[in-house]
Amino acid sequence: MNLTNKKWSEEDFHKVRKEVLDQWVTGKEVDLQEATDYLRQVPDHKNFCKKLNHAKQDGLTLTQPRAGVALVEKHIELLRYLQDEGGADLLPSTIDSYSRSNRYHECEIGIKESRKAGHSMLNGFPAVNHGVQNCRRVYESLDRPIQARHGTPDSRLLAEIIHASGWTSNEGGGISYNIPYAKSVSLEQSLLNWQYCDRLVGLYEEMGISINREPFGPLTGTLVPPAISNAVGIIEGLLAAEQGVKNITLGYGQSGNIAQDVAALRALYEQAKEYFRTYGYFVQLTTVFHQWMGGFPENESKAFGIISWGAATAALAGATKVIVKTPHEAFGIPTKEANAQGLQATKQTLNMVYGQRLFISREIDLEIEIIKAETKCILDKVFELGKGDLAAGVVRAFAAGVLDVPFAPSKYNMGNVLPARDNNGAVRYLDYGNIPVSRELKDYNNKKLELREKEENRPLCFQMVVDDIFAVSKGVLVGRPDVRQKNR
Amino acid sequence: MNLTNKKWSEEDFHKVRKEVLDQWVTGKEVDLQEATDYLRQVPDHKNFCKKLNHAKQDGLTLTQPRAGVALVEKHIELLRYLQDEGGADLLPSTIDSYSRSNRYHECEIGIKESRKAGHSMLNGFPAVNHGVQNCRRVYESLDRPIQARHGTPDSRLLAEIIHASGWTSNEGGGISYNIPYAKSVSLEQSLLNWQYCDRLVGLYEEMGISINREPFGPLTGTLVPPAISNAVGIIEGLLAAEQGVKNITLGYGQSGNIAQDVAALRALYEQAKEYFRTYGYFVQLTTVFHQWMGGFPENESKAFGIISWGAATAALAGATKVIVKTPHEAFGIPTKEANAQGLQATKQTLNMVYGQRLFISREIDLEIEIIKAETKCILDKVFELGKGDLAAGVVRAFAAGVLDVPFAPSKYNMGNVLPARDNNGAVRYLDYGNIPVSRELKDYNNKKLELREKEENRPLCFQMVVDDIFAVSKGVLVGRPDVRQKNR
Amino acid sequence: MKKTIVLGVIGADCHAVGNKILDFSLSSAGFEVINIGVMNTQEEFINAATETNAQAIWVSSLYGHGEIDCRGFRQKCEEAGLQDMLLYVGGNLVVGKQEWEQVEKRFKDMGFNRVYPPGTNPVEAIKDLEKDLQTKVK
Amino acid sequence: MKKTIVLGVIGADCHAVGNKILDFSLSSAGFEVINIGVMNTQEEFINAATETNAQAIWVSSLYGHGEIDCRGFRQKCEEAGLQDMLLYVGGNLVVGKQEWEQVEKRFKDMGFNRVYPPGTNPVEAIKDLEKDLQTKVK
Ligand code: B12
Ligand code: B12
Repeated sequence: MNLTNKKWSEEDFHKVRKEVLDQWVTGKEVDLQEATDYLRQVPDHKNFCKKLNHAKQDGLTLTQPRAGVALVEKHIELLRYLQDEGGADLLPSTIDSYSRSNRYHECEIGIKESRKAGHSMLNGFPAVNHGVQNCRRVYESLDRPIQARHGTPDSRLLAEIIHASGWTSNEGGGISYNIPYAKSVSLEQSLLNWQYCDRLVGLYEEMGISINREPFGPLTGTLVPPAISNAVGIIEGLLAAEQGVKNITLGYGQSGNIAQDVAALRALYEQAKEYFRTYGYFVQLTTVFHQWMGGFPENESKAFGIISWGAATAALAGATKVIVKTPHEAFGIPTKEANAQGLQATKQTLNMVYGQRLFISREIDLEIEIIKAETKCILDKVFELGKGDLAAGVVRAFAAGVLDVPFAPSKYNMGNVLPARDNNGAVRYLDYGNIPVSRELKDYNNKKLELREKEENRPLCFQMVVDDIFAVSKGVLVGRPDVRQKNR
Repeated sequence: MNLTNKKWSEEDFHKVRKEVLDQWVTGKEVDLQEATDYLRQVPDHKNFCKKLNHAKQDGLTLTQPRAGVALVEKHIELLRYLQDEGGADLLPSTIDSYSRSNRYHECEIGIKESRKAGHSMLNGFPAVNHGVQNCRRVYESLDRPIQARHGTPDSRLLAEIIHASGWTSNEGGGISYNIPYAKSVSLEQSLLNWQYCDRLVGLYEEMGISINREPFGPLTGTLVPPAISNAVGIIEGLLAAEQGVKNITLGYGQSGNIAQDVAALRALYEQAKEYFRTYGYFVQLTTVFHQWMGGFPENESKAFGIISWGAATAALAGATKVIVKTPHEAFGIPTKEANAQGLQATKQTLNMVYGQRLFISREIDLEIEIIKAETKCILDKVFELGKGDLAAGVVRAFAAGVLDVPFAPSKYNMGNVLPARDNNGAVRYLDYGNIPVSRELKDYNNKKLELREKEENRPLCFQMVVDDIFAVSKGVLVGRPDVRQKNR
Repeated sequence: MKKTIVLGVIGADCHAVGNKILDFSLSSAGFEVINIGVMNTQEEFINAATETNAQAIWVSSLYGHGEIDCRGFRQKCEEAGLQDMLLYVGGNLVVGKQEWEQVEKRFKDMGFNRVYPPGTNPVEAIKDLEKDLQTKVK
Repeated sequence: MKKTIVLGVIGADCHAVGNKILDFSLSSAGFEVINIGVMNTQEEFINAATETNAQAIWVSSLYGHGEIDCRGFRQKCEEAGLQDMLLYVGGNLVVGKQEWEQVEKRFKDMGFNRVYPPGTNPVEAIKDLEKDLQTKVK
């Protein structure tokens, strides 16, 4: 099949579908008509779209953890704990890494070894291996909407299985679940795969079933300048909408500078709305804010500080939901208790900040403007490269470094962009690579970085980037060379 | 002696001093000349004033815990832990409650019982009983400035002992360490006692020794409207300055509404500066922000949420220091580990927010204006009642309810003010009692409260106050009657 | 007839907020509350109870010295002729976060009928009180 | 002559940031770094080491499947004729927060010469490497 940004015909879809359902034995369990009937019975409070839209209306920020273990019973126990003790508003099922690479045989090994070891040997829940009946048990055992969260370039079978099981949201996208998560999967392939996932959701929508889709906002989670992730989010939103998706949540990962974070989330929402309008899509749009996605400190109290600062920022920015980290982040997959602790600290903070907004100030207005302008520069070029076709444009844009994600492992990513924090901790560009922003925007950026150069009395250099990568885990936001910070 | 706001003559001071040093046997250890020599050797990094002024210049917010146990060795161990593991920038010595009521005999029992029990039976460090030599051991064993924190209407002997021991700051004031802490000590008496403490600091200043004084900002810590605590802070600052105090830290306890909190701290600083200027005092002024002083939830993760939100607010408001709570707050005096945890979460948050300010917005400007206007109404009336004498004015103002602290135990406090949160969580007046603010200010206040009435669909009532008192410990900021919040 | 309860905070303890809440809760539940406020000696509680013919005494201690302050309270009551007085105590009774079972036991051993941990909902304690008063009448 | 180190992330693991940092640190310390990036099989590590005549292999595993992915690595090296190859492994090696001593032991039993916990400062590991390489020469 050829990659263009055009809604797939039902015929094309069903042709591909045959292959997809044959990828693993559990594919046989999926029957679209039966699944539609099953989904029709999902009550509102267990439907992702409904719950998000209510929250948006009420100005609430909902909480959602990450969680998944190898075995079904243990997974249900875990999610129930997060629901009851953690008070999670929305539930995830984080999928393990073998599934993400479609290595279902290795998942089988992981499942067996987990039974033997008495603890999970997989870093997530292998939903494909467990199949529809088991995923429905998960859905039925809980009282909140469930979403699959993963990082899978080819999640077509996964999407079939989870939606048929009453899970009303799927995270990911052809860019955001490839570039940060894979090494050698081509963008053509992952974009096609995700068109399939989106088309599946579109088909459900045509049958009156609301299913939410969420591009993965933070990308590599490490010093990604907002315009880059916003551009990717808007692109994935447009691609999904074309396939008939009606309910989209766009995301952003915390930078730590509150003005930039609030501005980025607002810019994302407003600009995405505009693009949907311009291209004639009707989409119910909500937002998700990810608590700090980079490296964490090992000290759990310090982790709580980061978690709560993220929660406060999410609430002040008016995000519809927040993805919650845990005090175990630096070590490994959290215990259910640690996971609940992250949720509790988050909820306390959200509830205290509820109803308060970070009042628009000149600084935030300016940041919004900058982010939107940068994003537009990138998107204009992507459309240009695709000669009007967004999907084709994306492939060429990555090849040309017009889209370029810092620190991404994919060989389809140019990797020329180097980010660094400015003197207030906002993420800027040390090197734009080929990101096509205007002279004016570059001047603004460079002026901001000069202030840091002066403050630190050292020239801009790669060591600064290294220092910034370690900064948060060492207890500060900006990676300064000076002693003062070490004393603190 | 007669209470007027006039600098005590040295003669008067020394007359009273004889009695003071006789209050307990350890008074004999104090020799002003010898103490001055001792204090002259305090290095800059262990001097409260110097450390605060540096932080102010650098835009840093310093951390300070509360901590104190019955026995000297254990107290040193505790503070050393908070210095080394907790990374506290400034150290306290929280004084026990018997000392606060000058019941030194009961302290002796507490000290003995603590030796027997193997853990502290006192809720603080009985500095007077331990005397100068022991307090110097505390000072010499540590590498940070030390301050006495207590709640003592008559802390004259305590002040003599701690300053002679190298402790370069004393918290308290004639109002703030009486009205919230005592039941039947007259204001005349506590104001005179604190003039003594201030005069002592003034004498040291005359001899070239810098000692910091800090009125206790949060008062009862429970829904105190900012103008009330700011008025008290400014008054105590002026009274201290008259006795020759040169280095003053004014404080404010977090309300939880960020616009109000940032505004209150800024209003306090700016307005105090103005009053000092008007009355001709030269004072080095710094500020302290107290993390939430009301009831805490028992869940420690939730406590971390509150602690971090307080830290973030302190940094955004630009406070010179922040007083840190702990995850054990709801239960009892924290272990040293829990105390260090509070410090670590706080420092991580401060460091991440460092350099960021909550950019002035219209809303914050308006709050600053409101708080200053209310404070001025109160202060004008206090001066008027005192016929120009501030000290006399204070006594009459409390008798008239012009100064009135919510929930205070003192019988010299009228207790007619009833605070309640507005719809965004800012603390307003459900009942002004006799607080003399203008019609306009009341209208503004009432409009804010009406929004809450409407939202909650219930009339303003005492139950609202009760709900607000419990709100934070139940996980929210505003005490709503509705179910929605319970579900969260 | 309304039952009378003496309410107050013991020792050098100035925590006044809980006291005001308990007063409000007990009054709303129909009790006659004699609130002696903060910073009271055992004698002040006992005098108030004697003078008002109270059915129960509610002692609060928040600040950590509860253990020292409350010793001998039961004996003092008996010496004052207040046999079988219902004695409740609550708050942050000891210094620090200690095992609740042990704390409860220590105060029960001192002769308190009921002992309440931090975060007690007044409504629950009032239910207990109503039950205990009924049993007492029988 | 520069010593050659093969560097990479094993299994289906995509964590690329630490890998880039280690590359930078090793290169700055004067090593020749053969960085095979993320998502490598044991064979890919071994091939790279054989081709470049490397003195050591640095394996990263962050995502939790390290235990499964690393089994048999030492044997595969020996089968490929890489006797006495220095094998280091580091990262978030197992699923969840587990006792470090036990984790270290499990990986040492698998034949890794050195095992590093999360948060390892590359500089420390490079010191170890220099020491181990010297011993090897002798
Ligand atoms: C950023 C990040 C991501 C990014 C990665 C982007 C990218 N492509 O690089 C994204 C968001 C994509 C991501 C995805 C996932 N992640 Co991730 N991620 C992180 C995070 C927050 C930081 C990692 C990082 O960059 N650190 C900074 C670098 C500089 O440090 P480092 O990687 O630790 O490496 C240093 C040291 O460890 C050491 N070191 C490393 N290897 C070696 C080897 C030797 C020989 C030596 C001497 C030293 C050494 O030196 C390095 C440089 O200083 C960590 C948690 C944390 N550390 O705070 C989780 C974490 C590693 N991720 C985790 C998981 C589970 C995942 C996912 C499976 C699922 C998920 N939860 O979303 C997927 C993985 C998918 C896959 N196929 O691999 C877990 C692993 C759990 C475990 N081991 O039990 C962690 C620990 C989070 C957690 N607590 O759950 N992640
Ligand atoms: C506000 C507060 C203050 C204010 C009090 C203002 C005032 N005059 O009222 C100020 C700042 C002045 C203050 C001072 C001190 N405080 Co204080 N304070 C608090 C705090 C934060 C909240 C208390 C409160 O108002 N809660 C809200 C009310 C509604 O709840 P409550 O008081 O717990 O009462 C309820 C229940 O406990 C129960 N209850 C109480 N008594 C009884 C009795 C019966 C029979 C029953 C059935 C139920 C019951 O019902 C009440 C109503 O719901 C608590 C910690 C916390 N709880 O989060 C610390 C706390 C009580 N304070 C403490 C201490 C140590 C002090 C000080 C000694 C020193 C200091 N650290 O600064 C001084 C005390 C000086 C003195 N002489 O007493 C400690 C006590 C430690 C311990 N027991 O180990 C606490 C627990 C904080 C801590 N973890 O260190 N404090």
